[in-house]
Amino acid sequence: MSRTDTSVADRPTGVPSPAASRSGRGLTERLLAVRELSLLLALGALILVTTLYNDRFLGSQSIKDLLLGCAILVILAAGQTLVIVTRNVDLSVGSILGLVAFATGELFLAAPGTPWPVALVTGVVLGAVCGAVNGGLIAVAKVPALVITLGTLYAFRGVDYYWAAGQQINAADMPRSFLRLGNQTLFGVPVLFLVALVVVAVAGFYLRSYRSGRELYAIGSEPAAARLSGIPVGRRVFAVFVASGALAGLAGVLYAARFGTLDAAAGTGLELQVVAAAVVGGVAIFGGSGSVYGAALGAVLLTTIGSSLAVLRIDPFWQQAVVGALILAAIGLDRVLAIRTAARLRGRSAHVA
Amino acid sequence: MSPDAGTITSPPLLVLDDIAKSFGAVAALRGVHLELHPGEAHALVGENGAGKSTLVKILAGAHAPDSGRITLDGEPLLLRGPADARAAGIAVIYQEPTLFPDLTVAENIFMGRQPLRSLRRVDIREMNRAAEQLFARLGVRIDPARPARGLSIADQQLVEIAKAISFDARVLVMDEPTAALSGVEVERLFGVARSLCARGAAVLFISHRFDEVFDLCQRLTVLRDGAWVSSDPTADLTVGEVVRRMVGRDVDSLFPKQDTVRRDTLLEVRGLSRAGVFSDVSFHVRGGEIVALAGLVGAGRSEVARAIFGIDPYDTGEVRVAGRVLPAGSAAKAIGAGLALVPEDRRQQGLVMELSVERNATLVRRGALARLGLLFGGAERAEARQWTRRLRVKTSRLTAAVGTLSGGNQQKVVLAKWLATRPRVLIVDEPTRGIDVGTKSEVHRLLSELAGEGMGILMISSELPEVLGMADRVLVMHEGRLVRELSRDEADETSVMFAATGQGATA
Amino acid sequence: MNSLFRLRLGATALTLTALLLGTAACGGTTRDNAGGSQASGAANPDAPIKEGLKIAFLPKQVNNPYFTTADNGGKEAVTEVKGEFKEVGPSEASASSQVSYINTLSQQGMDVIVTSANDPNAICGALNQAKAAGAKIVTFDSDTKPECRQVFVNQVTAQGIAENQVKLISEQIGGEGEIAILSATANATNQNAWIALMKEELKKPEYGKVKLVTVAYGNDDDQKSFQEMQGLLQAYPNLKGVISPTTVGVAAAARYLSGSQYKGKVKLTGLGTPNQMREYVKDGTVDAFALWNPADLGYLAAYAGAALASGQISGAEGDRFTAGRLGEFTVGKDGVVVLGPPTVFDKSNIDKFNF
Amino acid sequence: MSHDTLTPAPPVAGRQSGRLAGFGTALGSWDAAIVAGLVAAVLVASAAVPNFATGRNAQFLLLDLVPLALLALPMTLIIVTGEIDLSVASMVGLCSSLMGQLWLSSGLSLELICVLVVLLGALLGAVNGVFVTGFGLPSLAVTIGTLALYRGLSFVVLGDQAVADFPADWTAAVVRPIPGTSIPVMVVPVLLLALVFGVVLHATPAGRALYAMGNNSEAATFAGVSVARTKFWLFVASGAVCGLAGLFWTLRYASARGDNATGLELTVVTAVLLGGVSIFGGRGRLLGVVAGVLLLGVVRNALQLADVDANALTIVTGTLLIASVVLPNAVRDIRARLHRRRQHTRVTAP
Repeated sequence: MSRTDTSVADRPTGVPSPAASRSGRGLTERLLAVRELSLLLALGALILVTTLYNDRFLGSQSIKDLLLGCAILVILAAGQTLVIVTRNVDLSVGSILGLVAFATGELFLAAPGTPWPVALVTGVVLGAVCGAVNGGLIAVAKVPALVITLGTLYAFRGVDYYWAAGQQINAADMPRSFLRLGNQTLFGVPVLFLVALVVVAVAGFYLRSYRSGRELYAIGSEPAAARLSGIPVGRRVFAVFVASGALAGLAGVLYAARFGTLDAAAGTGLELQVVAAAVVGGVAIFGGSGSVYGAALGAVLLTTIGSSLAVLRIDPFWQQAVVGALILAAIGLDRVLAIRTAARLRGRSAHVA
Repeated sequence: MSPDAGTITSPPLLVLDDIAKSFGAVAALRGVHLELHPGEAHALVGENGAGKSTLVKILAGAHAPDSGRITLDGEPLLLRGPADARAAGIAVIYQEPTLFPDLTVAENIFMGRQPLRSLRRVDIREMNRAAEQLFARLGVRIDPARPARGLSIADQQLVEIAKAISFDARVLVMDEPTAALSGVEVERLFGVARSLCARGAAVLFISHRFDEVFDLCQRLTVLRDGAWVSSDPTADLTVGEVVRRMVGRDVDSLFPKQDTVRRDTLLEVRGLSRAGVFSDVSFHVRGGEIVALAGLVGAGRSEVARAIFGIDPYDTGEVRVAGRVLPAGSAAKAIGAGLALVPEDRRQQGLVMELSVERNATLVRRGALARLGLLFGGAERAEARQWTRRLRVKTSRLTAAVGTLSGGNQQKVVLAKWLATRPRVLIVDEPTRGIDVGTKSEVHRLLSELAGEGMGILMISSELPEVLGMADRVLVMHEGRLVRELSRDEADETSVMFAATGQGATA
Repeated sequence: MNSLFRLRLGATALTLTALLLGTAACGGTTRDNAGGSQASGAANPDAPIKEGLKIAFLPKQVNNPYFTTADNGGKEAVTEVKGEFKEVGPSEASASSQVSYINTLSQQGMDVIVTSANDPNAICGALNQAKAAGAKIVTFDSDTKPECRQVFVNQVTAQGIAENQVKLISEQIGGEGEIAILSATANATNQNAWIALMKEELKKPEYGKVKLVTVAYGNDDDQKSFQEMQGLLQAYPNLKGVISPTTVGVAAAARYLSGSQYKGKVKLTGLGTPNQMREYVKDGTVDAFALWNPADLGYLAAYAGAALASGQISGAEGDRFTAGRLGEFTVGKDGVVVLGPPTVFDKSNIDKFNF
Repeated sequence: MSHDTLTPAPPVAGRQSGRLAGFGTALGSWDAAIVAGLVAAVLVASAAVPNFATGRNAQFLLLDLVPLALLALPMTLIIVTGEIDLSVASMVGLCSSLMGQLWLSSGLSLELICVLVVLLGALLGAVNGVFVTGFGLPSLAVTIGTLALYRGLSFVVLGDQAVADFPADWTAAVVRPIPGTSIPVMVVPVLLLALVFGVVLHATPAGRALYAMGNNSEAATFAGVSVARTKFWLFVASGAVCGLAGLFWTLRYASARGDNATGLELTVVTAVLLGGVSIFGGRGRLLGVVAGVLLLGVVRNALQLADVDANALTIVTGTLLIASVVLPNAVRDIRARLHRRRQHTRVTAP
């Protein structure tokens, strides 16, 4: 036939030098490590400045407060990372947290003798159900998660309000053993923070070392290719939303334990902080890269900023502005890094035209 | 390879029987029958749009056939998704690489099948080692631990191939895998395919390169317009016969370029360079002539066109249109100066598939058609009607989404869109890729006519006969440089090929 | 290129149009205070309370337990006067949605609208329209500008709060040391009035050794208040006591203290509900705090509304009316009715209350 | 085969044609459906809800919708190009508190302040635009960032105070009805702006470019559209309109505060999506959006008048949003499935 591709003929195959090849080993991982390291540095600098201003900031009480304060955000950020890595987003976590926290209180009101592990499991299951609603709608509608979870952000909160009808649940309504969970320490570390650590470790380990975890990155990196390589994209995304919901549920129960006073507004607006924590922590908003550890560090950083501002007696209104600026800085930095990495990788490609 | 090449004795491994698939109102495949035997390399050929890729997608489980049966080893095979195909031992190398840019090369290869160690953890070290082994088998060196982002097209294709051979496939489907590969790499790939065949697997090979087809395959199936035409041993066929079956008629009178009067220089490119992409490209195009830009895929031809047209920036050099310097980096200014670019990728660059024929045809002229800054449908419709008639675009209505048209008619809409701007210089990048033979000759006639009217035409084409048939002059690029300029008389298959592969001195 | 130019032209034109629209209204207006006037008709103290009055409660938000309690008190009163009770309100405490509800209520021909303002000014226009449509306006808890309502039912006089809170903290810290205030939001009218008066009160000789070091704002947000409390204790190592005259703030502060090393060492008082604070009073974090009874507040507001709608009072100073079980009240200056001094809760009496 | 050059469509070219056509029709009818839904909602509410069909209620309803309608206009264009601006409500808040601060302390005339505030809005939008188009960052992430940043700044500017002493004739002017009617005067500029945006979107070269880049920005670039700069100016326009909305908000409620219009961005996005604009970009009409805004307003107002709990309203808003994206897709899917089944039976019929 008349169609002969002119590119049939030979052309030399560029072979990269072994040195270049070795230097590339684990480049992705090193980049991530850089991100986590820079977060740690920022955190360190922040703590240092604040401590110089007021040395109580590094007191054991203060550290305990910090750890306690960030635990819930860390858990939510871990869940959010799972979602964002697949190129989705879950804006309904704040509402799920509120709903579950209130439900936990209601559970104790209805059945005062309930042991706290039962409440914990109930909360996680309720959260998972909410997550399943999100996941199901996304699967059915094939619409960006942003829109669906924006809708359920309203809907779950509405259900929560409707149920609560202005009622408040107080610490006295909940068993002491449960409340202790919220403030107790183990070897000087708040139990809540330990729970968060476990969640982060498990989620991080899962994302890094398990096939299905790696598939989440694949889905976020290139959804069409993921489908073609036989990854059950729909099922994984659904599962991820269930997991995010379940973690929001866990966070809701812990919220109830920590704060003791519950009304239907618990966790309002939290979704923004959670997304901010993940983005600041280096999770790419368009999926495919980022780690739970980074997101957790992002959450710790955001919480610490809040506490620092209070200690430095800076107008708390600056806090929100700082969070916004931080998000912009983080995504801007990511962009710069991505461009530079891409340039370097192009340079090292084996076949340069 | 197999001793009894061409004569099939074993029972078929995989049978596709009476497969039909439609997209909307368009039938992509109807009544297709295909048998793959163990140890056989089977070629699937057909024009672009004949339904090959659809068939591949069906085998891969990405599309479900509307009707028909697939059997594997005589058992009915139900493919509900790519996972099922994989489980059945069907591996597919796609025409366009489908990699995960954020993941490492090794992970791309082993996604979903990563080697495990204790606690069912992914064994990264083992995975990298296995990937290195695969690359060794293919005779290439790609760092398995680097991310796939930034790999050249050829390397991406090699990763795809490594992926496909990494699990012992019983059926290996290769959809034009060699387009971006060098000869050495192609040979190694064929070596791997042959060893798979020797172990009783079947290979389905899709390619436009007949030398490769006849080199590798024992049998050959021809598709035309979504329908099965023939399946024969390659030994019984000639290239000419296969082409006749593909297009359904003789192909001689395809390139009717007439001689025209050469006029003034309309486009002049001097010392154009862009780091890492192309360097020091200089040439000119005069009114009335068709200048072909030939070269291998990846030689930088489209990139030069993009830079001239202001899509991409360039580092140094200068572009003049009709003697006046064209500012860099603005397509709008290029259009204003009288340039038009019919891009390489019609779906992504040439057309907005979701918009109507009318909107697409008048998209560039939207400013010129406005009265007092306002556009009400009338002017656009009239303009679109005029040009679609002139180019004989076949569409039910001008308001139909352009995506519903056939490839040839889509290309005509792209041409209509640019001709409507009445350009001085028309740059066409692969103007007949993926369109049917009839439309192809129509496009060629049109280009010839336009040159006759005094337009300067720069044609990028990978189809050598098209280049040789149409061009007054042939410019050949190799690895980002313009290496040869050949007159119509000098240009033949050998001289162009030699220059394109960097062996210019001998031409 | 053309289109870009046009778009930019469009954007510019748009901005200009916008500016024109903005400026068209009138010329050269500068800051200049305009005063309001308050009209009050004659009242007939002997007029009977009408039956079947449509009385609507519009709290700051419907999901706030404090307002739920207050509204329930209102409901009790409305039932007593054989009226129709209704509670509506936004799910978030914003003035704009309150305006929308006021409009709805005036559409529905309510006789009385009892509201607690999210913003003293923002809902004025709507209230005036409702008044013009025949509704009587009573505010409670948080007032609007006086000219926008007939009666404001104040839980307690600002003076009363200030005296009470300063006295409580001074007693608890033993009459000397640094104290801080953890407030709600800085534009909460009542909070600011109280804080100003507390500062006055602290100038009295008996509080000479009590020093107010700062005012922090927890935005009536639990977590924010919690963090602010934490920040206060770190920023001021010599802090002896904290006053948090807001129910959200005091509960968060108490929770922080009860789980910290400062428990029992730093004193906390403020305005809180017994249900929220019971825990912390019993575990020794908090000695005593105060609050009015929100149910009584709502109850009184409902009666004031009924009295207005029946013509018993007009909102003028000196008008008198009877509010069911709470007895007789007199309208003070600017149409303010005061519920009474706050109740102090401590270990001894806290179990007698449930709200 | 004949030499007929106008060969009928070879099969593969129509790869997505069925879906595309189906989608097109579904959305085309969505436009009509939303208008029909609006008419139905008004009729039902008039019949079933007391006090709904009154002039005064119309006035309240329309006044409440002014900021929403204003913000929905540029948002429509932005979403059509495939971007999103979540910072609109924060820009309204920042413009409002700046207006308050200027009025409080600068001594400038209110006219000048209004001008400055609109310019500030445009500047804030330009910051979004620079981040999105200059640095090539996803608008979703950028505007979530500026959502927090601008809201934070709006509190920083005014602290927690509220500035309320705007001249009464100004505050009265914005709520006044057109003499002899119960339609608020402010509806006129909103309609004018809607007309401007409608014309830009549907009847100018720029509008054609917006649809093109929303569907396929690469193809738009090849057609000479300056995608980045066009988007930049859209964000600027969005900011300027937010400035206007900030002015209106401040004057209508006679109160400049940092928390003005908090959370409005969600309602705006809801209204725009409800109006049939595709979140993927490239599809939707301004008429549908105006109808969507009105529908949202009518439903809320009617439910409020019918004494439905505010919390139920929250649920209704969320459900409307989900339904507005799920329904067209579900309809499309069902159509595609029916179509396939028809084809299937045709093919396999003996």
